[in-house]
Amino acid sequence: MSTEPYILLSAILFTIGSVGVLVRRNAIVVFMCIELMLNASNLALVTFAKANGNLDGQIAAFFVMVVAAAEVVVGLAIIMTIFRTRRSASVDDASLLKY
Amino acid sequence: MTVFWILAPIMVLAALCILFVRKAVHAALLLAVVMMSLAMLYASLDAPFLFAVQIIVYTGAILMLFLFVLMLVGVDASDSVVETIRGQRLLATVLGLVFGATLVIGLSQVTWGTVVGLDEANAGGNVPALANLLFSKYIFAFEATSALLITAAVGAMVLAHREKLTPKEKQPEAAARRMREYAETGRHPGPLPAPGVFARHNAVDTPALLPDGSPSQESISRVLAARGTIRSASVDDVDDVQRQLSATESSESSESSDRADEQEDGQ
Amino acid sequence: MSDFPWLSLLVLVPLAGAVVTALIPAGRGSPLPKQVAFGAALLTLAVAVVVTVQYAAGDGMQFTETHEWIPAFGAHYALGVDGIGLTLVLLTSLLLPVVVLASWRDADEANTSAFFAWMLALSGLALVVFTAQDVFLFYVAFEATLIPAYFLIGSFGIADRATRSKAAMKFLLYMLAGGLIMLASVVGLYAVSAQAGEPTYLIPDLAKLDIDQTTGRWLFAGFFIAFAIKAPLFPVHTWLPDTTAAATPGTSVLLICVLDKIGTYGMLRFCLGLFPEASRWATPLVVTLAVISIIYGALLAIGQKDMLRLIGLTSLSHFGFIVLGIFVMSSQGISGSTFYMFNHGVATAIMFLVAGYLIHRSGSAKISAHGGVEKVAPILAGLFLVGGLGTLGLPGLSPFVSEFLVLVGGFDYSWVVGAFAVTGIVLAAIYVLLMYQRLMTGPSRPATAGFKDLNSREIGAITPLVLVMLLFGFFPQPALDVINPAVETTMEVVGQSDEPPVVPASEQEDHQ
Amino acid sequence: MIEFSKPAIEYAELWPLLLVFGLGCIGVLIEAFLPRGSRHHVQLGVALVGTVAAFVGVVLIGTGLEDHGEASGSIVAEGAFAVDGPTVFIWGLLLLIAAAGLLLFAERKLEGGLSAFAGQAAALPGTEAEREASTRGLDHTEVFPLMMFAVSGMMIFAAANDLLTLFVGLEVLSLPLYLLSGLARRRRLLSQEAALKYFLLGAFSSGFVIYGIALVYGYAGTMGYAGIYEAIANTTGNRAMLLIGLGLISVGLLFKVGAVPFQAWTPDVYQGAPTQVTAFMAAATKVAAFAAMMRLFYVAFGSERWSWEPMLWLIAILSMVVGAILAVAQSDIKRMLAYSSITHTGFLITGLIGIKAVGEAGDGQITATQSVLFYLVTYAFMTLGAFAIVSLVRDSGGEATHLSRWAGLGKESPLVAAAFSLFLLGFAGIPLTAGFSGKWAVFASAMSGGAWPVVVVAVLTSALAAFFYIRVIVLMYFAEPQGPGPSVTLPSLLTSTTIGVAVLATIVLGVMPGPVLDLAAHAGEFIR
Repeated sequence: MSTEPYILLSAILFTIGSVGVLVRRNAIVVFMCIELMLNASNLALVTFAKANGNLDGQIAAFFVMVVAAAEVVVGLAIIMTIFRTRRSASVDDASLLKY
Repeated sequence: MTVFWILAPIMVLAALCILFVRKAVHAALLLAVVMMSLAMLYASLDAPFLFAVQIIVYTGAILMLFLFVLMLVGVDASDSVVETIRGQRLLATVLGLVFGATLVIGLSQVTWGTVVGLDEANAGGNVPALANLLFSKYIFAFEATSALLITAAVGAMVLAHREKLTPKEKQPEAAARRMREYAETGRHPGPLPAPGVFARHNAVDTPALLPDGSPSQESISRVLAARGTIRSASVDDVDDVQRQLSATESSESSESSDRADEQEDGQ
Repeated sequence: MSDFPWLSLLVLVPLAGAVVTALIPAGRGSPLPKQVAFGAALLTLAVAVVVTVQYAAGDGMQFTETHEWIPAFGAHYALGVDGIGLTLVLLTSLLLPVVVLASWRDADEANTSAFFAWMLALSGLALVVFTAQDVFLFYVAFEATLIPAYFLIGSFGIADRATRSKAAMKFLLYMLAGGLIMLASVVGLYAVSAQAGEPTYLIPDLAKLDIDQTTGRWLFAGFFIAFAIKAPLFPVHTWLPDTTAAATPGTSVLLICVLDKIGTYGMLRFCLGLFPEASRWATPLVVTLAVISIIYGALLAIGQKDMLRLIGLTSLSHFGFIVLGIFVMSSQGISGSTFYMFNHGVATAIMFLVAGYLIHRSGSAKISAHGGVEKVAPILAGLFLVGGLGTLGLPGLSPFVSEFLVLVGGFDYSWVVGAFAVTGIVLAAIYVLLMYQRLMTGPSRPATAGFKDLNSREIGAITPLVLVMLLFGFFPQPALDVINPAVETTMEVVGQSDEPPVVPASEQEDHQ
Repeated sequence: MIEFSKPAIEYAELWPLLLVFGLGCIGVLIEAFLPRGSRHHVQLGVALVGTVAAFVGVVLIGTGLEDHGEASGSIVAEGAFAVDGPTVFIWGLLLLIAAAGLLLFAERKLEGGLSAFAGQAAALPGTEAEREASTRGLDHTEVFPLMMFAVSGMMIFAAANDLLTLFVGLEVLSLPLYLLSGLARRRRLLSQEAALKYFLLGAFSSGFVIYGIALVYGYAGTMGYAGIYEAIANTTGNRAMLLIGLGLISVGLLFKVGAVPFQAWTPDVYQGAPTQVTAFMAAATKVAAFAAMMRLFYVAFGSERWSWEPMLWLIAILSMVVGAILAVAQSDIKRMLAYSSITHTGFLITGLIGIKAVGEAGDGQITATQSVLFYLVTYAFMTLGAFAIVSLVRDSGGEATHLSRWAGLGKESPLVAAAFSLFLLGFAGIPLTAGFSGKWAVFASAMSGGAWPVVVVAVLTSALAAFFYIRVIVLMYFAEPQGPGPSVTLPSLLTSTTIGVAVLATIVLGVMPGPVLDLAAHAGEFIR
């Protein structure tokens, strides 16, 4: 196995995720794109774990999953609250705060 | 590597589609594709434990939570096409492409050392080896994640759980209240009228017509009204229907369908 | 000379007086805060006199006190005076009771105790500045003077509220900008001294440092810009007329006659004392700016319609003289400048305060609104004339002596500079006499008809100043005896680093 | 089969951290088992006593650190934490801020017997249910355990000695803050939006952090800082991966401290969050994040200094300039303070790029670590005090944060106006306030490190920044109040104590900064 294709794949996924955060307007989809970024990082971590020959990378990926789970709960709770208040989950609708 | 070359294009394609699909549900399903593929990649990278966790935690729990919230929010909550900051999307895309190009070019210039492989580290089995690390070297980080989980639980409770401050209204109280309201404000005490029963469209998105021919706004769901997917119905429709009926008697059915189309356009 | 910390006492008296005054509840026009403030001011003057009496001319830095303050910054609480510092200390402590007495009724409509407390605080901090022997202490006090000055301009004054707060803002921003630029240099000094060993801010230690040429010039620039704004010098003077027009005359006296001396004092003490090489390097530019200030200030003054603006702008011209005297770097020039600082303070204070009396009576600062004051208030007109004559440098009054010395230094430096500077005197005669003529002579205007002449308090406030001016006009020697030795020391610092001094250095510069 | 060896946990060094963590857990249990009426007092009491105990513990640990010459302390918990001088200093500071924050959180006099947090966050704004919750005097006492979790996260973040612990610490500190931002009692829409923005951008930035961590791990083969340092020092060859990783981690950390160009969330969140939360968050997050940043840059990437230093030069300059320019245009006091905090981030980074180690500096010269630690102290107290005062100025609609409502405050309440002026003067860096000493320290450190262009920019921005601070003072003292003037609600002892302490600290640190500076110098360097 060679490392490079895996890392490039993770880089591409990470980029797509970050572009998605910037272009999508729906808060839930934005959040999904963030999850995509985390997943891309996990791929890199697991690949590097194999390349470096130690399991620290896999542990880190495991931690990212735990963190993501907690983040999702908090994040979706916040999004739900906003939605219930404003009946919309679009990021731009939340625009009482301006520059 | 075969697994990789099969999965990689699928993943990139699915990820790209997340950027373009209109509906959030579709995005979630595409994300599921990426995550499942990732799980398989983990398996091929000597990480069987993560393979399982990825499927159980990510695809099983996190994604389900996403779908759950999407259902609560409304399945067709879609993006608005209107940009609030002009050129923001274009700028973001350009920035993202530049960033991605830097990342990819930078990483592809790296000279990769030999892959050590995990045969030695995984000698006693992947799961015991991970457990060994987790409960020795990373024990503190592991403990600290408990704070995260507690926070998440407390947070969800705070934001979503509503305590009952008043005793639940039972049927007798409800009836009494309705009558009282009727006496005070004249609000109709009975159930709301059903939608669309009098019109041609026996459907929930069409208001019922009152005896005088005007549509009853109370007969339709508020949610549908908010989404703007209500068909209108008016007194004229009744006349139309009558005319239509008499016309059907005289002429053939083809004409009548034409007229129905026209009528639809007119609305 | 005893070990008693006289200078600390000198500084402490007005500051403590400020705190006490501020704590007195301010009834409208209640006399208690004024009396306390006046008492503190007199006490300050008394301490200053004691210091002067004990001062031994020619013994260098005296009454020194040094205590560690912030070891990590190399900052010390270090005080001390030499002839130059003592002159300014005397000026400050002389003007403080005069201003308190002259401004007796100025704050009756506002928070009286705050007004006098800020005045005392301002003077106390100015005294710290003039006696500081540590750059950090100097800087802290230098910046801290802004707060009382800001509130004095913004909260009290003869202009309306909006104009005042705008003037206060302008003043503060100019000063802060200058101060912050200086901060960069102060921090730079720290870096230089830290590289040479122990970081320190004591002036004697810093003077010994061997600062390399480029660094020295940058640091010099930082200090000089700040002092030029404070002084004020030609391109950065615009805050001056706005401020004097908006503030009460008493405030203006403290600002122009005391606080602005920090600028010229700083040039003398820090620019020349710490960066002699860079000072010589910058001399042509500074002298040019000084000459422009002299002429430009005088010309602007002639055209003014508001008497407070006019008096403010005369100071621009005078500060030009002072800076010129400092940067020609001859002993006459520097002695003259030091003495000039004192005399300008006294003469301008008379003008400001008497103009204040006039405005208090007529209710307008416009020159055109007045006329024929001579007839109704001869004492007022007379005092104003004395102050004006002092300002224009009439022989027999002390400003003449210092102006003469500066001009001698100017001519020594270059006859062109001297010639331009002399025109400043001619212009001074024009603006003073023209203003006197328009204000005091001629037929009475409605605004000036029938108001009373000065009362005894008002006269009492001005008299000491007139006496001092006359005294040093005829007997300048005691003052010069105090100043000259200190000037010699400064001259040594400037001249010592390379011989022969001026010409080769500037030529070398030209080649670079 | 690998033998499992029991991990060595040095409880003697870690117990304050564990105590704070335990306080959070106890708080949750109190929520579960105590009747509503007594929760508020019990929560406050437990948290406050625990925080003070933890502070005492930190002091004790600080006095007993192992001495290793320039640095002192030891690496504990299997390499997860470094308990050294700076760590102890930051822990102490964080616990002080936490105590002040607790006092602010517990304030109930301003809203007439209710706290500043929503009565029922789940009840929709403007509904009967919300009013019902208000009239019954409900409030969310969960904020106390949430805050304790945030504090423990900050302590982890500041002491983390490997990348994984750093990441977990970052999340532990962030999640509670996201929640706290959304719990305001008044202006709940703004508050919820602030929470959403903070959350989305925070999660976005932590995505960058973890990807950066992955790349650095790929380069160095280890997560530990010491290992990374050695890997960088020992390997030559293409460093693209390391540099990209370093850049991405920096993005996340710079986001947390609100440096330009990652500052977009700051004004919104500072404005929308309950003012008490803003006070705590603005002070504590910055402290923790700068501690983490310094450790990461100095310890892990210390041998790569030439590559991150120019980046930080640029970001310092941008933060100062952009923060100051945008602050001038603000009309809301909380937004203005938010932009000013961006400027202060720039000043802090200026200190961070200063002279590196005690060894390089002359005897008794100020080092970068010392200057940043000291600045953090001054900044934390001034920020706490300023926001605490913002929470006092109110009208019928809650806090009156629009600048025009502050006109004439000097007459209405001279004491509050004077205290606020003091903090503003401190922010502006006028001598004899803490802000001046702090500014001086970071400038001196940067100047000694040769970063004079940054210092010059910093000085010029200070002048610009002074403008908008002074403008508020002008408004309070020299402007006529418009309409019915602002009113200052008399706070209870809790908020007054916080403000009093902040005022005292601002003056003492301005006049006599020596002891704290010495303490910061005594903290020494980061242990490797």
